[in-house]
Amino acid sequence: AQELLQRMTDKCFRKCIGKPGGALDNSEQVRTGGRSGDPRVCSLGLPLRLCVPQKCIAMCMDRYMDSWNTVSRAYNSRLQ
Amino acid sequence: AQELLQRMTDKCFRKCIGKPGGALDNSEQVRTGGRSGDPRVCSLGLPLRLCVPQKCIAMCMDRYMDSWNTVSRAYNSRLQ
Amino acid sequence: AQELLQRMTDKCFRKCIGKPGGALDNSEQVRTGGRSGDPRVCSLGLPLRLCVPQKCIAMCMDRYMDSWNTVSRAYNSRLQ
Amino acid sequence: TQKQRFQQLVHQMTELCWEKCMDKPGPKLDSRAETCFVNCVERFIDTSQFILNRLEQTQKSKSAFSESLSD
Amino acid sequence: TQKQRFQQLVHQMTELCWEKCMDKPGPKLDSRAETCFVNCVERFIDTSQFILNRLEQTQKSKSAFSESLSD
Amino acid sequence: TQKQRFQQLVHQMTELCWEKCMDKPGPKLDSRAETCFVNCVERFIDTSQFILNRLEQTQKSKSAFSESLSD
Repeated sequence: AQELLQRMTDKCFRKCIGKPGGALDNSEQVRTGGRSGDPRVCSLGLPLRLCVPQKCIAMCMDRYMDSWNTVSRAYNSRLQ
Repeated sequence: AQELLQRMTDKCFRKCIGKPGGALDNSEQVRTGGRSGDPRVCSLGLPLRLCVPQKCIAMCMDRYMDSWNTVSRAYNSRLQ
Repeated sequence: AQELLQRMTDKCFRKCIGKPGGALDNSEQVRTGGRSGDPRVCSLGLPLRLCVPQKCIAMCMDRYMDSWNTVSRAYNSRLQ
Repeated sequence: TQKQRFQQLVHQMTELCWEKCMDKPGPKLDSRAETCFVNCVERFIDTSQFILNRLEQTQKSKSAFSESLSD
Repeated sequence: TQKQRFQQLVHQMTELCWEKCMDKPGPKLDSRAETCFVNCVERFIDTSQFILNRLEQTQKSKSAFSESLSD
Repeated sequence: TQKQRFQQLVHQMTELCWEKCMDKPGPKLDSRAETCFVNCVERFIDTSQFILNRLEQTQKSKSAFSESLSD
């Protein structure tokens, strides 16, 4: 489970956050003040963990699970 | 040996099968029916394991071994 | 420390030596004779370990350490 | 140990954010790159937490996937 | 154990085939992507078996390489 | 062991130099590719040694970074 979680987080972070090789774009710099210990502000007034692009990450998670299941079934049927 | 095999399989799969970031192209979708447990058909009538682009994989294997040997020799001579 | 060293070497080698996916260019082929055990010649007459693009690697090391420290602080302040 | 897990995660985030934030290493870490690293860490932790929370909520309990989760 | 090796290989194939088959994750796994994943697994196993068989046949026994194989 | 560390480093260098030197594997390892591999190994070892030497010289002893170095 730990490994699956790590791989999924890595993949969905890459797919949903910022651009490969470039800086995070404006729409992703709404979170500030994190280093000084101040209460953090999210531009949409949502709780902290909702400041990420939720829809993208949720779809990415579901597709990663679908992929894992598809690969698992295909490998299983090949083994028989 | 296990690690060498894994690395070689990964590298030669990437070099010889499909395109990075895209779907597998038509010429590589000849294998079907694998999930239902049916006997699989290979369009060229070859045994199962021969349905991959053999020539590309064989060359890739040989070059990977050559590379491993070249690196090993270069590192060895540097250590002396 | 070992892991940090490995990651830094990998990153700075990729940034400073040769071109991704291509051959090493001319300016980097000054080192020769390494395989035969002969004394190696560096075109600039520098000691062996100085034949690499020192300035690039030194900056890369410093920036990697800065990055490690920045990430470490940001993560720490988030944990509190 | 706790310290090892902290350092392991710092290694992972440094590697990931290095790809995102560092194009060509220059003579110093400029403020734009530093902001990018801080944002990158914050977003990574946000993403991890969002994924963890959502996994706990959904608990798709019948799939081969969730069997693997319960190891 | 057998189950761990199975899961390890599923992790590896999922990662490799994700790169090949998943451009932008959409609201569902469409049939084109599903076919791509199934083909990807089949080809990966074909490739592994071809490599294993060929290695056994050639047995280039004099190289440093094959010494490493016999560890 | 010593032999394992040697092989581990050969694996790493082969992987890294494969990316740099091998575009499309051909019927044989041509001399251009072989030169590239040898140069790649030499430069990698040069880079490692340069980094090690410089780390020892600088010993930036007050940072969180160097604490991790002293584990």
